[in-house]
Formats: sequence, C-alpha cells, structure tokens
Amino acid sequence: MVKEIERKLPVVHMCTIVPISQTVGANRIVPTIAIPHPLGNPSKTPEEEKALRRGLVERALKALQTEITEQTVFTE
Amino acid sequence: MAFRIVHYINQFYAGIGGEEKADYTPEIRAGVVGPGMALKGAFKGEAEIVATVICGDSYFASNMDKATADILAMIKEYKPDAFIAGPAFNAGRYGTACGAMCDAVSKEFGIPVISGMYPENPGVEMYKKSAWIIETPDSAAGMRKAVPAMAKLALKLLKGEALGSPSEEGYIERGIRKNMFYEKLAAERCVDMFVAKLKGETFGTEYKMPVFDRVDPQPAVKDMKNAVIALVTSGGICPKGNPDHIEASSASKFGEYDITGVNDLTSETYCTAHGGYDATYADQDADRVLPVDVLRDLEREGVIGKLHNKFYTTVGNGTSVANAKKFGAEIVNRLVNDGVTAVILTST
Amino acid sequence: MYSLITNNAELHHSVKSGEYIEGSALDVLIRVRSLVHSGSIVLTHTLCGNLRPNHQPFRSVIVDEIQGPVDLDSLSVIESAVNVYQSSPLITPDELDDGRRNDYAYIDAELMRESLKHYGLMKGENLCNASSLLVKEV
Amino acid sequence: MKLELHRLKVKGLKFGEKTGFENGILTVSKAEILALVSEDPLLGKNIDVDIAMPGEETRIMPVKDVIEPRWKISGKGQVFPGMLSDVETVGEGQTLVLSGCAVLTAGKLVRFQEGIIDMSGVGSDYTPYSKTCNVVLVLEPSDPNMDKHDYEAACRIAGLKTAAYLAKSCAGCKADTVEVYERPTIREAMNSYPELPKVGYIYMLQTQGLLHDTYLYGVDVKRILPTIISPLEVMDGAIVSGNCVSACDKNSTYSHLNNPVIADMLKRHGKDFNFVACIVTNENVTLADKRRSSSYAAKLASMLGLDGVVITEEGFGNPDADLIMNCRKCEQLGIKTALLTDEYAGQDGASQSLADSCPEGNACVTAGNANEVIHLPAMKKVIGFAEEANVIAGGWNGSLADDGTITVELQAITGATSELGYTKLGAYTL
Repeated sequence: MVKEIERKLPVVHMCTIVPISQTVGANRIVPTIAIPHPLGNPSKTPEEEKALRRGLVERALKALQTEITEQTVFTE
Repeated sequence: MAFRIVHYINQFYAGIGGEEKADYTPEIRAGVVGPGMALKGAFKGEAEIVATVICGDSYFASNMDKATADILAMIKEYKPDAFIAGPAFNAGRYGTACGAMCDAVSKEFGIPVISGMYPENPGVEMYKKSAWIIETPDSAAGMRKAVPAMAKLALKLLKGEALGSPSEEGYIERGIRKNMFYEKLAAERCVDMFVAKLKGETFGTEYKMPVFDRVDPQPAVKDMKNAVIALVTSGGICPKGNPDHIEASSASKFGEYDITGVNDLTSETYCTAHGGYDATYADQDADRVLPVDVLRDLEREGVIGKLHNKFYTTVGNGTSVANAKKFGAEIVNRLVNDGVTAVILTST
Repeated sequence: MYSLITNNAELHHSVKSGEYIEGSALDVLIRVRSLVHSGSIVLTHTLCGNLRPNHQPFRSVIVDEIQGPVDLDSLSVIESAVNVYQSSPLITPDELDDGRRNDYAYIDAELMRESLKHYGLMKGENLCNASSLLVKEV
Repeated sequence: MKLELHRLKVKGLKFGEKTGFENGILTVSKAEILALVSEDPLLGKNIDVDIAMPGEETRIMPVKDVIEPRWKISGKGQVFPGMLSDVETVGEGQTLVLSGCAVLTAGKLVRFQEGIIDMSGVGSDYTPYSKTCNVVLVLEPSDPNMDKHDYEAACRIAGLKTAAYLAKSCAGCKADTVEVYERPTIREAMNSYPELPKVGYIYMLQTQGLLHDTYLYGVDVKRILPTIISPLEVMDGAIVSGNCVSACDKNSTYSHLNNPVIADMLKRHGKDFNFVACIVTNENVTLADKRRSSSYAAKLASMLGLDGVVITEEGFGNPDADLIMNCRKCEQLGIKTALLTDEYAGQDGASQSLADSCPEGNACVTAGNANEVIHLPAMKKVIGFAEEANVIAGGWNGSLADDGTITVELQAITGATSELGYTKLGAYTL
C-alpha cells in the first residue's frame, strides 16, 4: 500500500517491524513502539504517552522534510 | 455454428462519455458495440458477439455487488459460450470491473472468461487467478495488438485446444500451479539448473519465490507550515461499530472517514477492526495507532498547515498483495484530488 | 519462563507449565502471536511437519514468555504459520472419531517430546541439560 | 574409496521352495521369509508375504517403506550398518543389488499413516514403485496396544531383514552388469579438475519424531550435527528411512539407496563440476536446532571451499524453514545453491507452494503440487487395508467409494512428488 501512495505523494511509514516495511518498499520509515500500540505505551501515564507520541510524529514530519535517495530508517 | 460471446465494456468505449458519464448504470445491447467490431473481425466468423454489456466505471466500483448481480441476470438470456471484458489497458477502475465480472461469470456459468490489461493494472493482481488476461500495452493505442490476441485465446479456450506457456499465448501468468510430467527426472533437472547457475548462464527456475519490487522516493516536503498532511493506517482504526464491516483479516475494502472537528480519538468513538493483534490497547485509545490528537496540536501550533479532514483505514493483516495495491492506488488518487501534500501511514 | 501453548489436553496435563487453548490449531497460533507481539520468543516451529491444517487438528508450540521488544524470527515464523492456517481448510479435534483423535493427539505429543524434554517442561523430569544457561545476546 | 555394484536384473517373481535367482526370475520362499520375520516377538501371528508385478490390477496400501534388496559380497561391514548389521563403515568392496525388485512393508501403524501403490492404471504413473517387482510384507503387531515406537521399529527391521535376505540368497549368482564407483579423498578432490567449480550436495533428512525419523548408521539423525558422508556409503544403506508420513515426499529407503541427485552428480563429476562432498543434515522441530544445523551445514560447505551446493528437502511444513535457512546461509557465504523440493499449492494450485521463501532461492526445481487430486480406478486385488483410504493424509472421508475407486490427493501416493527427484513429475505456472 505504501508503494502505491509513494508513486504520487511523499509518505512516511510509521511501523513496529522495520524489516517488513523495507520488504514492502517503504522509503521513509519511523520505527514505533509495539505492534498492539505503535504510537503509545499503556504502562505510561496519559501525559507521558502523548509526549512519546508527539516525539514520534515530529520525527515522521522530519522524515517527510528530508531528501533521500534510498530506503531510510529515521531513528532520531 | 459460431460460438456465442458476450462482451463487457465501460461507458467510454461505448461512446457514451468520459468521466462525466462514469456513473452510467448497466445496460445490455444485442450485437456489437465499439471495440467489439475489432473482435468480430478477429473471430472471422468462428464466434460472434451476441450482446454487449455497458457499465460506468464509477457505478460499478461503488455498487459492485448489485452491478454484478444485475449484469449476470442480463447475460443469462444470451446463453454465452464465453465472456470477454475490455481490453482495459491501464485504466484502474475499468480493469478492476473487467476482472470482477470475469470472476463472477466464470463462477456463475463456468465458461471461459478473457480480458486484456496492462500488467500494472490493479485488476491484474486481483483477478489473474480467476480470468485469462492478455497482456496489453498501457493505452488504447495497443488496441490493434490486444484484440486479435484476445480473440485467438478465446477461440482456443472454446475449442478446448491445449495452451502453450503464458508468454507463447500472450496472457499474464496467472500464478496457478499445474502438474506435468517433464522429460527428465526432477533430480536431473535440478542438477542441470545448478550447472547453469554455476556457469552464470540464464536458466528458468521452476518455482519463483515471491519477491517485492521497489518505487523511488518522492522529493521532500519543502513548506511544512502550509502543508496538508493526511493520515492513512493499516491498523484498522474505524468509527465505533465498524460501520463498513471491514473484515478482521484479508480485508476486501478500505474505509474513508471524516474527522472534521475531531481532536481526540476516544474509546466511545473509535475502535479497531484489525484481527491481527490484541485489540485491547487500540480500543482503549485509538490515538495509539492513529495519532489524531498530536496532529491537531501541531495544526493549532502552525507546525503543519492542516490535518486533512478525511483519514483512510484498512486491515493490513493477511491482506493480499493485490488488494493492498488496489487500496493504495485508489486512496492516493483521492488524496491528490483533495490537494494533500504528504501522507503519514501507520501500521501495527 | 518456558511454556507450552497447546489445544492437546492430554499433553497439557503432562507438562509443568503452559496454557491449554480450547479450540482449533489456529486459535493456538493466534494466542502465540499475541505473546510474540509482546516480546515472547518461539522455541519450536509453529508449523507441524508433514501434516496439513486439514489433517492434524492439534498444534503445540513452546514459547519463552518474555515482555520486551518483538523477536523478528519469532514474528516471521508465527505470522507465516497463521497465514498458512488461515488460507487452508481446517479440522478441529471434535470432528474426528476417537480412534483418529487419539492417534493425532499421540503423534502431536510425540513430535513435541524431544523439545519438551530439552526445555525441561516434562512433569517429573528436571532440566536435563544446561539450556537454561543459554546466553542470549544482551 | 571404491565400490562395485553387481546388479542382477529381476524381471519376474514367483513363490517357491527355496529363495534364489535364475535367468531373471527371483524365487521367493514364503516359509523362509515368514520364519525370518516372525523371529521378532513384537510382530503378530498372521503376517503375510505377497508379490505384486508391474501391470497387475493390484493396489498395495498403506505402504510404510520401500527397500531395494542389497547385500555386500565383499568389503568391510554389511548393508544397513548400525541398523541390521555392525556399525563398521561401509561404501567399499562389492555389493550385490537385485535391480528392478523391491521389498514393501505394509500394515496399519497409526490411523493416518498412508501410502498407496497401484501396479497399474493412472495411479501407477505417479509412483516409481509400480515399475518394480514387489515382495510385500503385510505386518501387524502382536499386541494392538503395543507402544507405537516399538511396532514402528519392528516393521522397519522386518523390511530391512527381508531385503537383505533376498539379496543374500542370490549372492552366488553372476551379475548382469557391474558399475564401478571410485571416490577420491577430499585432499585428492581439491587438487583435481582445477578448472571446474567445486560442489557439494546438502542432503536434508526428515527428523521430526516418531514416524518422521531417519537413521544414519543406526543413529537417529535428530541427534546429529551435520556431517560429511561419501555417496558410496549411501549406496550401502548407511541412510535408512523410519519416516512413514506424507507418502508422496518422504524418502523411502529405496530412494536413499538409489538417490538420483547423487547418481546424476557422480555422472557429471569431472565434466560439469568437481563433486567433492555430501553433507547430511536434519530438520528438527525447535528453531534453535534449525538455526544450529543450517549454520553448521553452511559452515562445512564453506570450510570445504565449495562454489555451489544442491539442496534437497524431505517432507514439508516446518522443514520448509530449514530449506530456506540452508539456502540463504550458503548464498550469503558466496556458495551458489539449487533447491529441490515439492509444493503444497492447494487442490486448485492457487495457494502459496512453500511456507517460507527467500530472494536467494532463485534456482528451484519442484517435483509437483502434492495437493492435486487424482481418481484411482478400482483394482481387482488389494494387498493390505483398503479402508485406510478414508483416513490417510491426502484422503478424506469418502475417499474410498463403494465401487473400490479412490479419490485422493497425490500426497497419498508413495513417492509421487519425491523430493530427491526420483520422479519426472513437476509443475508449471499457468
């Protein structure tokens, strides 16, 4: 799905299992926390969780603003 | 006695109109219409087009079940010996409609069903296992080449003649494995292939391992402050109660939902349809999969121009490569039409 | 902590620790998948040998139950198994006559015997080798 | 290492007083065989010995194993070392082979153990053992509640004893043909044919547990680390099958003895490549074992400096993972691979054939789709238990029709999709 979107629009793939994202052809990849809750962590307080989520989304926006020529995993 | 063929075409090839007529409801006309003429010529009397079904691409896409049932009923009276749809070249919705009708006709009447498409057409991946799809160029310029090949394959299937390999007959490999006795023992064939590989010679593997191809990255977003960001997820997040009944695995559809005025996804309003992971945490707070709350903050703070008012969702669990391809193509078309700048795709 | 996830009742009662899943082989695999998603490691392959989902109704998998990041090998092995079981006809234990049910249960237990011993899960048997000293990459 | 195979061409079978061979006809003494086999207290009283000839309207089922009668007439050790005879290394000297003849063990073991061999009709096209003159042992346990391990071992030994005995009884006869095999030591091999690529054969053996086991010199291969073996030892029965399940792609002892991959690689040795070594490895249940054995086998291949290896899998399901691991690890060490396996692509051929895959596996031959359905005509004579058709893997309730016809998947036919490639069957993509 990510490949079809990439044909026309820049897309950042936020997912937990990076190798799968690479296999299906995503070019901008942001690793996330866990499969059942990629952008959250139930063991944290709601505020901590939202801050965690914000950090990941900001990294995604940074990825969208970065020129790349090949598959890139944004870890910070 | 000539074979009886029913031909399926869309509103454009029937000369009714383009996009503006894409909601044309199914109609059947006796005899030949549009590209049917070329087919008739190619049949040289061995087969004749007894009726042509015409249906608008948009109508078919949004009323697939009803359209299919209505068309099957229309076709029944003409007692066809074979069904030909298209050729659709690289037209996505037309190709998907041709494929879907071929699938339905072959299941209902058990007769040969043939279409013609460009390999990249989403209809190919979705229906190559239920229909014979002749490989065509990506535009109608290829009509002169596509039609004779479709006619020839149709006649071969009708006469029950043995078929050559996909490349010999000109159809796209359907991915169905059939047993056959070779000349040599499998052991000897394996050692032959081994020697060819060692010597760097070309060889044809007997079984192709599934492998993924690549797409080049898009250029970066220059002006994030005025960018329209859209959210798409394969994590199955949808309004409470899953109104469109997106399947928990091998999803056959995707959902489009409006989030105008929605600043936070709560357990009362949103849930997950996904069957591929423990849904407790997503059901408690769907923001853990679809970060609407954070993106609304970023929108308010002017970091991004706007969060697109619609998000798209499907269940990326066992969804076939074909469906994933179809959803992606359809979703990105709608986003481009809505002026979206870039997409955040979340997966579980 | 090593644990056997199985829908084979007799086998479940003969091991030290594990979870009995009332239902089909697919239900067992889905339970294992949730454990893998939260960090558990699959120790025995999730597909059985030589028997299709519509032949062998029993499925047993030994996992090392851990909370932590996803183990990629375990994830690929469990997802491929779930895919095989979801895309082929399925048979459940109660669909078989007793004779066949017992034979399939017996073979399922037999094929796990070696591994259950290796991971010290058989009741009345202590760990017979130093697998517990296995050092995993930290 | 030098081994001569002295082949006696068996064209016919008949019962008689004394087991012996004369101008193409093997006389089988039922009394001698029954006496030999019923020495084992684990076997029941009404065991039977029957014969089945190619072309007869005869069906044999369920078949546990197929063994070619062989007997060493000179050289160290004896056939089926560590299983039937001493553990001494075999693979040199002279071995008598009753070509065109096979011993079949038939009998109920567990309720899904299967294997059909039709001596004529469409079913006979799908098994190499419809072309051999078959001496069939129909076995049963002395006590129906006997432990299944013991009974499986008893059936295995009975088959091997009978096969060895038949060959031994013809030891005096002059061979119709003699094949001579000479194998260099690895050092010699390394210095020969410098212009040819050095290659090997990774020989995967089924080792999942009861009814899914294979033995090397009598050792359960589940317990070994991958090791090097000479093809000539394989010809003397160093590898014996204890695998009863999935009739189509389990390697019968017969197919081990006559391993067609080894035969073809020996034939092309010195022309297309320098066949240096055979590496046997297993297919265990735990992932740790699969990782350990595949890394070990790939390391052996790389230590030997091989340029390429042929890899054959046995069985399907979790063994697919071992095949892919062996392939990927060898390719990553720069060792080119060619794979030989079979497929489970569903009865419509539309499902994914293997449960695992890797991009490195770009050279793959298969012995066909084991799920394809076949309709077997009724046979006049059935040796064994026909009603098993309803319970065997590859069959289903109602497989056996009242008129004696059977509808089953190829999976139920012994050797139909042999992953040693002992069949001309294969598949293509429609």
